[in-house]
Amino acid sequence: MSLIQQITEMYTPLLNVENLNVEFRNHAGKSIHAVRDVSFSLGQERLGIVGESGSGKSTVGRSILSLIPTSAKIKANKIALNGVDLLKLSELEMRQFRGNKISMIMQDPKHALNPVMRVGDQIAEAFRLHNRIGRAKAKQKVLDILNDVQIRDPERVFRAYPHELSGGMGQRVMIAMMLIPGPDLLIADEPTSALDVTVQMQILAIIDDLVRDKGMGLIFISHDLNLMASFCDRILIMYAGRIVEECRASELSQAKHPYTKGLLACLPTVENSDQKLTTLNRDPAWLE
Amino acid sequence: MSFWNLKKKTLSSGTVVKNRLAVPLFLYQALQFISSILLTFLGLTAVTFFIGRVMPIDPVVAIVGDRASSVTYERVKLELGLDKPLYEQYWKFLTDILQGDLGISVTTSQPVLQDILRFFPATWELATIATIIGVAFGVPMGVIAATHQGRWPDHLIRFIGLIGYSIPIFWLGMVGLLIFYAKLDWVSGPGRVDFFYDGIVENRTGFILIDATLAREWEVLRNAFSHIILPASLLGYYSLAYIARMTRSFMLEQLSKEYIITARVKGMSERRVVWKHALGNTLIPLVTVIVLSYAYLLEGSVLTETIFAWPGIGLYITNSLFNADMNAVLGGTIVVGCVFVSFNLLSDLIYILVDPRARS
Amino acid sequence: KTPSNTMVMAMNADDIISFDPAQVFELVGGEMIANIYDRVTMHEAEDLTALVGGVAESWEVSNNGHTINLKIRPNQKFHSGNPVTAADVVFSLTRVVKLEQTPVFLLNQFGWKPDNVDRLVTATGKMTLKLEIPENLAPTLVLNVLSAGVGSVVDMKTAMSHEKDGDLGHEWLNTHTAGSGPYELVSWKPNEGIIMKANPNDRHGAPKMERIVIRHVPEAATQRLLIEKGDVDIARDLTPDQAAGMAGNNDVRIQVDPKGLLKYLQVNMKDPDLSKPKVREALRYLVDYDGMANSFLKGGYIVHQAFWPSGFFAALNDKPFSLNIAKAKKLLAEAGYPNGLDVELDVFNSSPHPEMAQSVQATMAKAGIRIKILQAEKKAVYTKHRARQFQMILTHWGPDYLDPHSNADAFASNPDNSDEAKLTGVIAWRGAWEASATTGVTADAKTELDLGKREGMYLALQRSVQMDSPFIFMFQNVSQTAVRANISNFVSGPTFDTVFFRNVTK
Amino acid sequence: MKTEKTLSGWRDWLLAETPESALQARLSRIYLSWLSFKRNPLAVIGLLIVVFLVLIAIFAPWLSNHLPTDQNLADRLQPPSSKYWLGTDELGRDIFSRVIHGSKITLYIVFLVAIIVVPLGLFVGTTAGYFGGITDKILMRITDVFMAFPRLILALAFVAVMGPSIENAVIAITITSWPPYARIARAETITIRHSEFILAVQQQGASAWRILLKHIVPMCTSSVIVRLTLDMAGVILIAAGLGFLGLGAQPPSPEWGLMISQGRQYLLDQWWVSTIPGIAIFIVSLGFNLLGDGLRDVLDPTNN
Amino acid sequence: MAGIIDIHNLDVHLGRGKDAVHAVRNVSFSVKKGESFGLVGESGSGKSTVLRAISGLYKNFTGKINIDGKVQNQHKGVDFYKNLQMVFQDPYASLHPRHTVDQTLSEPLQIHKLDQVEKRIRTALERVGLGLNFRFRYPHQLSGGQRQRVAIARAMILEPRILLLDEPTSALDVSVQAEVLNLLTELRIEYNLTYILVSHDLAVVAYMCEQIAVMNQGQIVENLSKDQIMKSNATERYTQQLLAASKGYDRDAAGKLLQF
Ligand SMILES: Nc1ncnc2c1ncn2[C@@H]1O[C@H](COP(=O)(O)OP(=O)(O)OP(=O)(O)O)[C@@H](O)[C@H]1O
Ligand SMILES: Nc1ncnc2c1ncn2[C@@H]1O[C@H](COP(=O)(O)OP(=O)(O)OP(=O)(O)O)[C@@H](O)[C@H]1O
Ligand SMILES: [Mg+2]
Ligand SMILES: [Mg+2]
Repeated sequence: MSLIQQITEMYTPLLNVENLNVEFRNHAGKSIHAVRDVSFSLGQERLGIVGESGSGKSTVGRSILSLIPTSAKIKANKIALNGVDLLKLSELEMRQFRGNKISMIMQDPKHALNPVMRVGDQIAEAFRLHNRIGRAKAKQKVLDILNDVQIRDPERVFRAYPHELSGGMGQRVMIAMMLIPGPDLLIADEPTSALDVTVQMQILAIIDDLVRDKGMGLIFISHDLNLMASFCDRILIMYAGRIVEECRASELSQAKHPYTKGLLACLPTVENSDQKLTTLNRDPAWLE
Repeated sequence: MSFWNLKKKTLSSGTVVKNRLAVPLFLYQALQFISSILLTFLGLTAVTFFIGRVMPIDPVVAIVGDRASSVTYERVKLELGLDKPLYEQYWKFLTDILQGDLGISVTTSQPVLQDILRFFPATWELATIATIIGVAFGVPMGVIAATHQGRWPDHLIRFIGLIGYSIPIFWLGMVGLLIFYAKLDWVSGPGRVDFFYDGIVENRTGFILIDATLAREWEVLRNAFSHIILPASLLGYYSLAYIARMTRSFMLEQLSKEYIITARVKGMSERRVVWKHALGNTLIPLVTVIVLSYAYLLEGSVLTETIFAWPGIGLYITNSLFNADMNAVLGGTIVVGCVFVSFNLLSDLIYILVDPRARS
Repeated sequence: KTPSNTMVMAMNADDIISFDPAQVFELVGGEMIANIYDRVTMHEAEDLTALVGGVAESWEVSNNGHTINLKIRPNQKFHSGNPVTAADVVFSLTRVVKLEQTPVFLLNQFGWKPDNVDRLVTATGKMTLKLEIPENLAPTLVLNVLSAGVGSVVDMKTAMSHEKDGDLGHEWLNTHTAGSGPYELVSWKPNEGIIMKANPNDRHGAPKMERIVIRHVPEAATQRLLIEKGDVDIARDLTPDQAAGMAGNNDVRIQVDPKGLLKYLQVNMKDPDLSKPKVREALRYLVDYDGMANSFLKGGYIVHQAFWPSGFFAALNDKPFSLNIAKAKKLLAEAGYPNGLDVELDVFNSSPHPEMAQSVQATMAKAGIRIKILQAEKKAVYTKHRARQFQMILTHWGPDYLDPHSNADAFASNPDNSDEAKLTGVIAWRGAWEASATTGVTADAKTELDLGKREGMYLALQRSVQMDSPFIFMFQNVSQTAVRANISNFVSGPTFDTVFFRNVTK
Repeated sequence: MKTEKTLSGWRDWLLAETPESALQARLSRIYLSWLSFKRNPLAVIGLLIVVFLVLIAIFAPWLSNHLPTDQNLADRLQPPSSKYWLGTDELGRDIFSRVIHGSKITLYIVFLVAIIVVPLGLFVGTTAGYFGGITDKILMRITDVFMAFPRLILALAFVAVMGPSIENAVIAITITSWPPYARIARAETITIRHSEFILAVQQQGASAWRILLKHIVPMCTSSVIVRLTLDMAGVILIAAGLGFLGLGAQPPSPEWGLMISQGRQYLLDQWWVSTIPGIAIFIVSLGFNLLGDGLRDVLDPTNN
Repeated sequence: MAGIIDIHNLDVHLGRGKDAVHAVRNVSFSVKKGESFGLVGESGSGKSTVLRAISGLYKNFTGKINIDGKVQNQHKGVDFYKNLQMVFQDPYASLHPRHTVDQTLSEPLQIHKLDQVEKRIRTALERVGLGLNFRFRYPHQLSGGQRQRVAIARAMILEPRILLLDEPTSALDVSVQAEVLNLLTELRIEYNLTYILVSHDLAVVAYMCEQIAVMNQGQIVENLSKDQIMKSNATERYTQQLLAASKGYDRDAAGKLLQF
């Protein structure tokens, strides 16, 4: 903790979230407190958010972009990017931030790309929304970025429709689209969970390199503990809308919170195959 | 919705086995189309023939009238070939039609083909304007309703649509005439064109609006337009109601998709998200809806045609049916049926054009 | 709003199937050819009661009535410019007989058949011809028949120039005309309308209206809108209530003309219950004649209870029946139906028939006769009627020509009541009524040469049918034509043969 | 189960997380649907209209102050008054009473259409969709023929053949309106026939017909029923249209469509004769439409 | 080979015409009674297709499928299914959304006309660790883990001897996955069941199975024992890469990945 505090005091952090709360209303009219009192800050680093399904990971990510349904209530002391409080922006101003300053990579490229638009146009659109630039120039820019995400045949992919791409290719396109305006902060919401392990590795490598080269901040959302530990710098562990623990990635195996420990113990491996897996005993106290 | 299910599942990976019969896809589709037309055609004519046989109207009486003596009766019966067994009559009909001969209508004393070439364009013209109205208003209304789901514009638009769904058209037609024609004098009355404009323009397409434009007879065009606008608006209102409702529900579906969020993440304005991305995808299923509702209008609406004294195909077929004029009924049915089938094909073709997924 | 040289008329014109006088027997079609073709003899617009020469200038009837010599009016021209000659008349009459279309029965009763007609109808000179009538017929009857559509004179040269497969020009004449009357067909678009143009050489002088436009408007309410708006000059099919509704409109006038059309109920004598005389008598007391005539039929129909319409030669105007439920009940009880009976009533589905049927249904119900109404298209009802497959039917009949025999032949005579006889043109036969008491009298009456005696015979026939027959005559039609105020001299006679456009002025 | 329950007790019972019996489970499901249905005001209005229609139909004899067929030619075409609340028609019958009694016929039409169209459409559609192949081809071609046939002609011909009556008119309507239902059912079947819960029953050795009847048909019914309620307005209107042509209900039946069509010639002078039944049709079809829209939101499987 | 399941030269073609796919090529393996056999491979490699061919869902296969010594032909009788059951990947899709747990469980009993319905349902529910109060719930009232338990109960209620498991836990959170895997292990021991388990998660397969086959593009690339995996002792490059990739992110390794 102390180390992180030091860092935040030294620089203005890239992103600062204080006391974020999000409430949804479900079909039966009950309210769901999806995110409770979440605070964290982020520099130019790879921050991981883990937790089981429904713990509020995605909601945190979307709240930063203000892309929560209007029916939901969002409250926070502050969501500041480079010192600008996003909560105070009008919708029009917020649009200048989306894509341009903050981007988000979605989980499933199959559904997250517009099926009837050419891939190249979709990427170019992301750029042209924020920059006045001619078609030809935009195209060149797109081809460049496609190259950056290691697509071997950018011309062909430029003309392709999303359904003509494999999952891995689709995810690269998604990344290209999100990176092309050159955002300061990239949120990746389970960008690889729909992909095979080997493809996953390649995609992560691309994101990794880009973050390093361009000096972006990255929020990486996933439920895969192993992956997090090996990929991120720092990890937030969420349970039922709260951050229950925060630690350096390398120190995950020494996590202290019983929930984190429980999750780690649940994982089947070839080594523990003669034993029964330990299961999670949820303690109501975790919700405090 | 599509007749030939051109939507094929796209495969993510796996090896594609070479198609042994390397028939080009379009040829395959053309064959499918032709066989489908043929089968539908056979089905239609067979059913119609059956109807002709069981109709409680004696076709001979329908021609010779109430007072004919039995001599006349028998002679006409013989002339019509009604003494022959039904399959023979059917066979003759089929062979005749293959030579382009639909026979003579006994109620108009004219070749059925010629009748249809006159009545069908009248209906077609009406249906086209109605569909244009339906699409021009229905689609935007549906989009607005969807983007304002649960709020007053949504309720208002749905209510307007529901009214369109719920009022008998003959009643609305009469009231429409009463108000817009008799009282307000905004439109011309029943009929396609005032008679003194009749015959001024050469009949090239059967569509008065087009013929008048081709002939640069603006007076005729204006007059024809003022005749068609009221019945077309009424029919258009009905298709508007349907199109708006379907647009709304397709839009709602699309708006809940993830690529919409992607578009927003890019920082796109809400208007662009809705009208470009969401509507672009909505158009795909919507095309089928629009084309189908257009096809239904092309059947002709007897009620509208009666009220507006519109010489359309619906009235023609109905009149012929009630006069047991089976040549005319068969001809009309075939035309309407084939148009229907072709329109379905058309909707599939458009589908392929607008949906890249259907193309590969 | 209509041009001053044109008369525009809205009517339901969907019954036209042909313009060939040898075939036309429909109301609207008949009316059209009456204005296109001059007939051999005619009732003229100026005096509807007098039978005068049309194409024929004069005639002589032999004493026995079997031979009629006709002289053709000189200097008449067909629309084509061809002169009208005796040969054209011979051609026209023999053509009708040979083509054997519906109206042929009118000429058949003269004894003319395809194999003998060439012999019986002959030109005796360029402008004279001779008709031989093998049957015994009153000459007035013969001359009256020649004023019907079958008496139309067709331009032989024009017709034969379009002959196909020996059809005597029938196919061409279905959609074209070749007459010598005041108007000439310009175009006929089924379901849309008809346009006619004036014949400047008409023997009455050129008609005032250069064009006649008939617009097919099936819906009566639409017709009313059109005439009120001035988009048509005449509307023909208004209901009585609609006509009454226009009373306050000074631009439109309702022209009232008596017509020969009768509305009647008929029971099928094959029905064991309805054929009982007491039951049939009871039925006659179960129709609210005056109630209907004074309400929804008001102005459109008058009560008439005999088979020959009033206003004509030998009409019987007695009205012995009125609604009398007590009496009907008593009669029914006597007949053995104290609890009434169930009856199906076939009726056209067009106004005012459903209303009439419902009224009849309501009054009959009061005596326990439970009517089930079966509405259908006209042609379907005709089919049932001709096939003798009905229990009770509400339908109509108008004379084919202005001689009482026209109706007596249909209602009072049934030479052979067997199914095989197929006398489908005879109404009595359709209802399986023997008509034993009247068939003979009918045959005698048509040959009676003495007018006074003839009248007596027809009156007696009518009385007999009125009291005991399967028919319940209820109403006679009075046409209500809505006419724009600036239109005058639209003459609408009792039959479709006597509707004249040629005098109309604006 | 307790024998006595307060209102809130019932509510809790219905909302129980753990139902104790199949009945409770089913009721609870219905209740939950009702709760979400209830939140759509338009849908509730629709339901109220339909319920109102049913009530009127049941209590028609007590609600009306005249007999629907009683003629009084002296009082014909009277405007609305205290004696005749909604005026009289061309035969002097009380329009109010006729409209009230006509509700029975409308309900009857609705009922008849429902019990014919739904099973027919479901049968053809699910069979075609589930078996696929040649069965599908044949059934769909038949459907196409009926779809491509001019609908009114088919209906007219049927009524003309069978004789005009309300039953035949309704059957005629159903003959022309089942194909879309078959298509809906087929489309739905195709999307679920390879779903895992169907594979699971196949895995248990269930016969094709069992799968169709017990597993597939229930999945299609809701969309079919929704479509039915949405179509109801159309059905009532087509029935009215047949009445207009004299082929629907026969006089003196107070069927609304027939009333409009017979009254249309009085529209210019006595507007109420055809307008009042027109309004009745409008309200009822509005009711069905609103109900259908609401039901779609509740029953739509994608919503759960 | 005298396993309870013997597969010999299995080939499966799927789709028709232009979309024809040779989904499984020349696959052979054998599973002993009481053994747990694992199939791993990447998406689309044909794992599910193998299972479905065995279970009779795909009829047009070539090659031999031998179960319990009996050669399986294309058409299966009802008895076949009593012996062999399958659990599907997606617990959200494998339960009929409109049937209660009770209906779902009684369906197989009705099909096979078994008696003591009440008793069997109760035992089955207890056995998978669901209380009786779950009996009348609808799927939407259950969590993912609970649903998968219901699916397992449905398969077990016929007391089969072979259970085919197609990614039974890949839709579940790790904590829930642990519970389900524990349950499967228990059941196998208790009833001496034979498993074929399909998964793309090497860890799960390695944890559960004695024998593992690695599939790629419809073919079995390599057969491995648990030991070999433990020692990362694979001979094929493909398998090695798969093993490495499932250990977690490694920038260097990522750069050297090969395409297969
Ligand atoms: N639009 C919404 N309406 C209502 N409830 C919602 C909505 N979106 C999310 N929730 C609820 O908020 C909670 C948090 O959801 P969120 O999607 O953030 O979880 P997550 O951690 O991303 O889970 P997963 O790993 O499954 O993606 C869940 O209980 C979810 O049901
Ligand atoms: N019904 C089908 N028609 C045509 N091709 C199919 C069909 N089902 C599967 N395939 C194809 O067969 C191949 C093998 O599919 P299969 O489902 O067995 O893969 P899998 O290994 O189970 O993959 P996953 O891990 O994604 O479930 C794939 O290429 C797939 O696209
Ligand atoms: Mg998420
Ligand atoms: Mg699989």
